Amino acid sequence: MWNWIQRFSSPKHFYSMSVPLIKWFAIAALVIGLYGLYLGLFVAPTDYKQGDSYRIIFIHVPAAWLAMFIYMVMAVSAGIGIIWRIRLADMVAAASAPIGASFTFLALVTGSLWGKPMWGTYWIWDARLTSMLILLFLYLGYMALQSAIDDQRSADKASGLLAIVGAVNIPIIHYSVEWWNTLHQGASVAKFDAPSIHIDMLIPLLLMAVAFKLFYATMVLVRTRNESLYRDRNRRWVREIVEKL
Amino acid sequence: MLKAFYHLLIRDLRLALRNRHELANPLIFFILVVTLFPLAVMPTPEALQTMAPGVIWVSALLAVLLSLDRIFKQDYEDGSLDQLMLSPNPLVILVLAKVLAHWLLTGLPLVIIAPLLGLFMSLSAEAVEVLVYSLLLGTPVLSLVGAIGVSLTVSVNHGGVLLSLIILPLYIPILIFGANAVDVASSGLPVTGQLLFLSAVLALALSLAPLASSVALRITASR
Amino acid sequence: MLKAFYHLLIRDLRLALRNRHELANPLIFFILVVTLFPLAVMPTPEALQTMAPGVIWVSALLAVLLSLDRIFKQDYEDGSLDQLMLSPNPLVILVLAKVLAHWLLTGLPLVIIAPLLGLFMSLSAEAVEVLVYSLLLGTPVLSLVGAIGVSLTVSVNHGGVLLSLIILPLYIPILIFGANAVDVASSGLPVTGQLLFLSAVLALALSLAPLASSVALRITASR
Amino acid sequence: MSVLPMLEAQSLECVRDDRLLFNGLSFSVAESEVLQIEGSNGCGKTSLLRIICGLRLAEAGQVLWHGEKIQASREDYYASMVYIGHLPCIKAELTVLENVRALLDTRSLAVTDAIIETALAKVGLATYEDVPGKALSSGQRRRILLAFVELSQAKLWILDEPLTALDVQGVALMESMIIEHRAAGGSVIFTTHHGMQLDCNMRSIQLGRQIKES
Amino acid sequence: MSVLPMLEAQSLECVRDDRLLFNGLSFSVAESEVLQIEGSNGCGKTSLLRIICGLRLAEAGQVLWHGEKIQASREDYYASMVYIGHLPCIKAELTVLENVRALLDTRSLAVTDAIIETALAKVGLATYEDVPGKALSSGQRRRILLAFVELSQAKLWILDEPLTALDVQGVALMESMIIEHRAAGGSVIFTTHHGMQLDCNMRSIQLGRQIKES
Ligand code: HEM
Ligand SMILES: Nc1ncnc2c1ncn2[C@@H]1O[C@H](COP(=O)(O)OP(=O)(O)OP(=O)(O)O)[C@@H](O)[C@H]1O
Ligand SMILES: Nc1ncnc2c1ncn2[C@@H]1O[C@H](COP(=O)(O)OP(=O)(O)OP(=O)(O)O)[C@@H](O)[C@H]1O
Ligand SMILES: [Mg+2]
Ligand SMILES: [Mg+2]
Repeated sequence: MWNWIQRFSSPKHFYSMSVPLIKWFAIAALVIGLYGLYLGLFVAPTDYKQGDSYRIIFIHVPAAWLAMFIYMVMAVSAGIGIIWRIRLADMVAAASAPIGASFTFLALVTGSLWGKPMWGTYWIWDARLTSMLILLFLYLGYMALQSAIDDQRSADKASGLLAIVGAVNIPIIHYSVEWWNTLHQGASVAKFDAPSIHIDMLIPLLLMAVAFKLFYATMVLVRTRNESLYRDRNRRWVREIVEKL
Repeated sequence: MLKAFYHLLIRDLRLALRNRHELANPLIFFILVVTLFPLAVMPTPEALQTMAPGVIWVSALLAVLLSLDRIFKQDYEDGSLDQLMLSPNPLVILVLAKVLAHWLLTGLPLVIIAPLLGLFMSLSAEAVEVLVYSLLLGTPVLSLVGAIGVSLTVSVNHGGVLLSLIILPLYIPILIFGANAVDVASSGLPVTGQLLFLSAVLALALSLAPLASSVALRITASR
Repeated sequence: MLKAFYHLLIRDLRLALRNRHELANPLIFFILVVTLFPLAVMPTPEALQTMAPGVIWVSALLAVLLSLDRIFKQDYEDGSLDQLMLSPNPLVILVLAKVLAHWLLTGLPLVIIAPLLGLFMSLSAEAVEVLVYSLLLGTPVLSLVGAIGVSLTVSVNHGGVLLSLIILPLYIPILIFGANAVDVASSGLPVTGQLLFLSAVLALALSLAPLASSVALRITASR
Repeated sequence: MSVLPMLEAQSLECVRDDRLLFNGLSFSVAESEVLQIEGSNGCGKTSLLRIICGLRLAEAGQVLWHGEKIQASREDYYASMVYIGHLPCIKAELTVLENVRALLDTRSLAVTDAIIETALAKVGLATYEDVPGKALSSGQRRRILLAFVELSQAKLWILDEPLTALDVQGVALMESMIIEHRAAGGSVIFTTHHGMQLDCNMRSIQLGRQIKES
Repeated sequence: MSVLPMLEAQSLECVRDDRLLFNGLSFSVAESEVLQIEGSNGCGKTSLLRIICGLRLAEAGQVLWHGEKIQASREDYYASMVYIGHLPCIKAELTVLENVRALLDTRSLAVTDAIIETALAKVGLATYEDVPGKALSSGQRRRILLAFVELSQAKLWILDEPLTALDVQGVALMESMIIEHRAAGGSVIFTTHHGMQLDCNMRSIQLGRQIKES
């Protein structure tokens, strides 16, 4: 069993095995994403209160969900990398961080853009917004640490440890920020009032969420492949690939 | 093992006591930053009172953050950290000693001086009391979590600001609960919830942070 | 002489560009500290708006303060400062180059990002404009005066907080005028007075600080 | 157990920055043995010593202490070895005596001031007990380390360039210390570029043979 | 002017931490002269060299460059001398080539990459031009300084323990560099504890005679 995991998780094996996965994930992401967008932009009814501006929800919410999802993936694979010393897991974690940061950023930007028509301001110090901002900093911290340490093995383990510590903290952060908000009288001016979701909106929303996850899967595989090529640049299997080119 | 803990603690305290300026410094930084705000914001007395808990807590947090380097950085640079890692004693114990020394040298003085600053910023007596409690529970967590950050960045050149990037997000819950407790207390409401939360976090940090920190040291100090 | 200035400037910029994390860091620290306040103080939107100029200015000041070490400390520790002092070129020129590099790497990014933070803290458009001007005039002074402080403490172990003790009092006038300008602008009044004052201080600092700093270096770097 | 060598390195490999420094390096050190690691600048002596200490992880291979991996028997191993690297480990604020004491404390050795003073006198720092570390010349700093090694009660000394900055008497002192230690059954692994005259049996390993440098 | 010695030290006195290291120390260095400062650890060699460089002020006495106080003729003096101390002056982030260039820039020397590369090859760092400073071993760091000295075009070399961390070839290189420099009319003041074999006339000053050490 152990040997099997070892072999299966070797970068070399992963490199050759991931090609079909990438292809199928990419195609699925594209198809589902396009269909979801179509439903979201053309089929879903116009909101009686917000007009068409609400349609940004089909980007905003999947991006926000994905951002949190990716952090979990990153922390878990960093943990696997540290505990069982599986290099592939470290690579997955390292490859996930920039994607996660991008989606966090996307959620923040789409949220702000949406906030302007909704609340009349781009930003309020609301619990959800704040914890999203903190999530962005957690990602940035991971990436900064990863790039600041020269020795690749130390960089992986150190930033992996940070990801885990961050994961332990996320519930605490979430709880404290949430709680802070309930005591937060001032912000009630701009209440976070979610539109009651109509089924015609819910379906495209869920489709977009699935498409986003598939897109992440595609990206993380591609990035992990690149990582593994780069990190094993001196090993024979990479040299052989390069020679074939 | 207890001896090793004690010796290292004494060594670190002595090192700091030798540089008297260093001893007073987190404190002075704390006071200076607290005074910067009224200068910059020029608030009305009531506004000042509303700001006070937050400002005091943020300043305390920054004072601790700035002095975190003390925990391991110097030791890394002059090679003493190698010797600590080659000690037959468990590294966790040594890390704990260093963290305790750090807290005694930064956190504790802040706790002691805080009432004075609270009075300056016209906090009520109850609020001042809660301020002291919240700092007493919160600053050790700052030192403990900070130690993880320092261990992770110890081999990084100019790691100072990288450290704050890593650490500040982790500090935010403490900040929110600490400042909030004082705020709530100054409106005369009970704050057991907040203080319990802070105690829980302290217990968690106390049990996990030294371990995480010593693992981090073994990873990063390899050169 | 101009060449020496240029080469040193390039060297310092390159050193920072090599550490990408370092480049972004004063900026991130700035943003983080600015965000700490709303979290700690929990202000109403109006209160936030009143606080904003002060908070942004204090955070900028702290970000600069924290990165001051960059100017000479590293060079002192690895011996490069000796080589600079043994340069046939006037030390003042070299100091100026290092200060300029420091400003380009810390002050300027702060100036550029400040409007965004202003929006986060719901400042008005005019206030944001004045914020940018005040930072543009003020941050170079912070770097220049900071250089004096670093030169004086370069040989001190753990000088970080000693440095803030020396420097912060000198920073206070800048802070008051800078924050006040933004504050005044957000109530729609003219701010030429404040900006003129800042320009005058900048001119003064530009002409005196490099000299003071190079004298200080000759004194303290003797080992 | 007695057939096992004290310290054994098994097919160690070290790669730094894409440069293979050594691989398949195996050797062992028994009691009363002195081993010199030789090689030109940058061939990996320091890296090797740090791997042996467990401060660095080798890319492949392992180091055994009495047959057990050092990572698994840290307490045991570290109680019987002492390492001196390129860095002086001196605290600027502590006096010479306190510096030695701080170093000994990491090894949990209870030693009286008098004993430390004797050792300091031996290494030529007799009048310097109360001088703070920052007021020492580079050679004096290194001499503190000699006193530390002398008092460490360690069986295995791992010394990276112990002669750095030492003057002629300092070098002679180091030599006699090694010889005495060996006579008392101790072992030494060391590197140096400046010929050490040791009147005792000594093995040496040449690093960097396999690496071509232009 | 021609009768004046190039560099002259007049009754220098140095006190550190209440210890008188030397006083009334006078000597001069002419062109094509090699001067070794000898003495045991802590006798004040480094302090003396730093005084000569003008990095430290002597308690009494003065240093003259072509008859003028060095503090008064800094530009002149510093254009014709180069100093290497105990510290490596290496920037971790810069490559080897950039490190040499940064050092040369402080002396406002315009040197092409090709020339620097030749010098690097000479000091044994041929394949290391693009390696960052932090990835160097201690000996490789010191070798960068050798390249710097070689390219500095300075008349007077002031070298504090230039052999630190150098391997055997490194030492030989340093020796030949000094001999060549002297043959070209240059002067050298240096300290070392590790016997340097110089096949040329050489004066030496013994420091620390007057200080009793127990
Ligand atoms: C920068 C500003 C914003 C940020 C950072 C942000 C962040 C988030 C996050 C993290 C979620 C996922 C919450 C969860 O599933 O637990 C979310 C969901 C959502 N956001 Fe935003 N948001 C922002 C602005 C807005 C605005 C202006 C609106 C419109 C009023 C909005 C409407 C929604 C809705 C409807 C959801 C889905 C609700 C749910 O799943 O419960 N967001 N947002
Ligand atoms: N920073 C300092 N402050 C006070 N005293 C010092 C300082 N540095 C050195 N000393 C003292 O000055 C004396 C001479 O030091 P110096 O570094 O000049 O010696 P050195 O001859 O270069 O020795 P070494 O051969 O060990 O390099 C020493 O005895 C030391 O105690
Ligand atoms: N921090 C580092 N990161 C990457 N590579 C390094 C690092 N330190 C050293 N190296 C490389 O590893 C090689 C061996 O370094 P090491 O310090 O082990 O050499 P050494 O044999 O001790 O040399 P010296 O005699 O100069 O002390 C060198 O070629 C160097 O380029
Ligand atoms: Mg070495
Ligand atoms: Mg010396």
